[in-house]
Amino acid sequence: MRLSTHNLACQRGDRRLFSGLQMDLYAGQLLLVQGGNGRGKTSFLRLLAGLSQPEAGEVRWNGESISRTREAYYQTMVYLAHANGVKDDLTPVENVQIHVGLRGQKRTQAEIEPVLVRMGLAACLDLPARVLSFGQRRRVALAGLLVSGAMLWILDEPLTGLDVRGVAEMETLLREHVQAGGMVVMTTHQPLRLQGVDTVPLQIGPLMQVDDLVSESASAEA
Amino acid sequence: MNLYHYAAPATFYRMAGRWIPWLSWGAGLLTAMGLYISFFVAPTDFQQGEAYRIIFIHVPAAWMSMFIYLVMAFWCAIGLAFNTRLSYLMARALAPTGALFCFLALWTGALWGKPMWGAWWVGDARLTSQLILLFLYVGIMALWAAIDDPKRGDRAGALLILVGAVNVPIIYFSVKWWNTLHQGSSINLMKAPSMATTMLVGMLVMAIAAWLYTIAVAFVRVRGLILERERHTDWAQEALKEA
Amino acid sequence: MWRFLITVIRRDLLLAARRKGDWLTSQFFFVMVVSLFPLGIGADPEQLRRVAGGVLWVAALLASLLSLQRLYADDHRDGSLEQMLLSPQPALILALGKATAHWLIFGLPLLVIAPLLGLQFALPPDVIGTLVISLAIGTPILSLLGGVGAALTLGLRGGGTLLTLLILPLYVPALIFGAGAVDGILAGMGAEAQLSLLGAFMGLCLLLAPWVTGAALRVSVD
Amino acid sequence: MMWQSGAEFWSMGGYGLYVWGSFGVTALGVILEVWLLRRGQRSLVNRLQRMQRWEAQ
Repeated sequence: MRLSTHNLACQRGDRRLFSGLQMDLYAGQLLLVQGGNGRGKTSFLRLLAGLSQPEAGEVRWNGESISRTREAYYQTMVYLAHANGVKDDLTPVENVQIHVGLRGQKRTQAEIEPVLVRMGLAACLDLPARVLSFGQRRRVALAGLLVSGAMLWILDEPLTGLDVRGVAEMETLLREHVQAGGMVVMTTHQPLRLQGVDTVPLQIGPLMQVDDLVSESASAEA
Repeated sequence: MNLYHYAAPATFYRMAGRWIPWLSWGAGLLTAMGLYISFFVAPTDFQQGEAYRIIFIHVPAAWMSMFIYLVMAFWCAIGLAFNTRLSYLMARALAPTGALFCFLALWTGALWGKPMWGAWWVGDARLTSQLILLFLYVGIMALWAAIDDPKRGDRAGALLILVGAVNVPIIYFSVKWWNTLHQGSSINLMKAPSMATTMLVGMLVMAIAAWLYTIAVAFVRVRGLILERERHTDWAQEALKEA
Repeated sequence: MWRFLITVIRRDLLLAARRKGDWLTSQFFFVMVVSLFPLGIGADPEQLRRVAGGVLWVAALLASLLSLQRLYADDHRDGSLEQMLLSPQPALILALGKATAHWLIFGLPLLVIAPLLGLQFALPPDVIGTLVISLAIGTPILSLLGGVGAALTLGLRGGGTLLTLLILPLYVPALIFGAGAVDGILAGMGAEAQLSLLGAFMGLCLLLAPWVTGAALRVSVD
Repeated sequence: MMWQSGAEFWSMGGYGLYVWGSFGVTALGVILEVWLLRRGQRSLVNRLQRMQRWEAQ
């Protein structure tokens, strides 16, 4: 299992955010994407998710461009961004059910409820998501991610809206997932305790030159 | 000859710049010739009198409005298929001129209809389709205007143009059908005067003039668009200093 | 693929059931526009009968545009559109599912309302029958072509007005064949020709529109 | 020569309004487009040059 980028370049409007970006990520690793506001972290994650098309270069899954291995890639990947994709009018259970249904999977209520309970949503399983707070909705989205059993998580600022306990739970989730052989690509502005997790940092800056240190450490760990 | 060579924005920018004066002079010359034929060579029509001379604008304008749409559709298909950015710019550069010719075809059609049929507007299939074509042109330009991101604008416009291109023949057919249903006898602008050779020559000359004009104008627009999109490249910076 | 398609349709129907006000608006709009016409042109049954087909069809076009504005807009806003595009299935299946759901919510009720409104226009039973058949064949065209417009204008300023501007000209064949069928039967000429042309146009839309809508959605979220 | 006088030419056998209305508006449309294009092009180049200078600072 390998997620890599080959000479990736990204342009938003007039600005070239980065170019020539090389990156490799293997099973059991977490890629921590760093960089200031407006440097293209979100754009990079959207490229990885295949939501936008790169200006040049390509994203590869197991060595093949994701546009060619679309179906296999999307079966292993989940993407979670600022907008949770949680429908206000549906209950958490229905939301999760639809989320996995769109991935072509079927899960019963009995399979979904324990995960929601684990995410601390036991009290609002049958309430419309409208009454939930932002952080609780984020937990619903995270539950969908867990239920789908995807192997590659692409998370854009997953900690926003979560309280201290939520952050701690998130850290546990990430650790469990990576140590079980999963892959994570994420951005965050908050400090994160990830002891024992094979973390690969990636710096994204304006007119990004490939950060030699990063790619070296990435290949060394590989 | 390398086709990719001409597809490079910098090469095309310079090439278009060299061609524009020639195209403009050609268009002017042919227009003068066409006007001479329309007013001094073509004889008076025994049925329609002098009013038929409108044909020398009306028909080329109608031709152009449809041809330009097809050319735009062609460039958009190329753009979507091969992801060549220059082809989207061609479509963008052609649209306003296409809309202008579409409007002129409608205007002259109305001015011709009044003396011939006694009404400014009859539900003629050709004119009605022309009107809908004008709506399509306006819609496409409105879509471009509403989208700020150039890349999204290019591709969204291309999709709309292609949908329109598939739809235009169906629209024409359906309007014609509707026309025969409601009008009884179909009135046809083109059939009215018997086509004399001089008339055909006049119309052709005017049509070629219109083509040269369209290409010249489109080249000017494409150059502007290229400069705007490529303004961070070295050659564009140089070109801006010269301009 | 089927699970994905059915999930998309069921999801939209569920959302519509939770928010009845949203889609009832366009049905009421349809009823109102049609009912206003006799007030505008007088109660002469002969005259009303002559314009009935055109009036009902134009009202259906306008009502569809009203409901299409939100076809993708809500999902775009809360991020669920991205989630649906990240499914292993191609975007054209998504577009097909959304158009089907839209037709079930918008077009199907129209078929029930139209005969009642036909009575208002003093239409004989056989003409009402043709009207309903023409709407049954024609309203899927509105959902399919309208989806293209909704996808292209996603998230734009003045998207609703723009949608109208883009899509109304493309509706022309549906209007002509649909209203023509009603006129044909009124004039005693039969409606088979118009209905089969309408059906052919519907088939073409079914073939091409989901594909274009899918491409437009990808462009719009890029 | 089929026109006997200038007046006859301008009257176009009674259809002067329609014929000159067509040709006139066409000429107007073309002139307007060219004028708008030239103006637009000039302001575009000016704008880009201003941005170039601003970015060079």
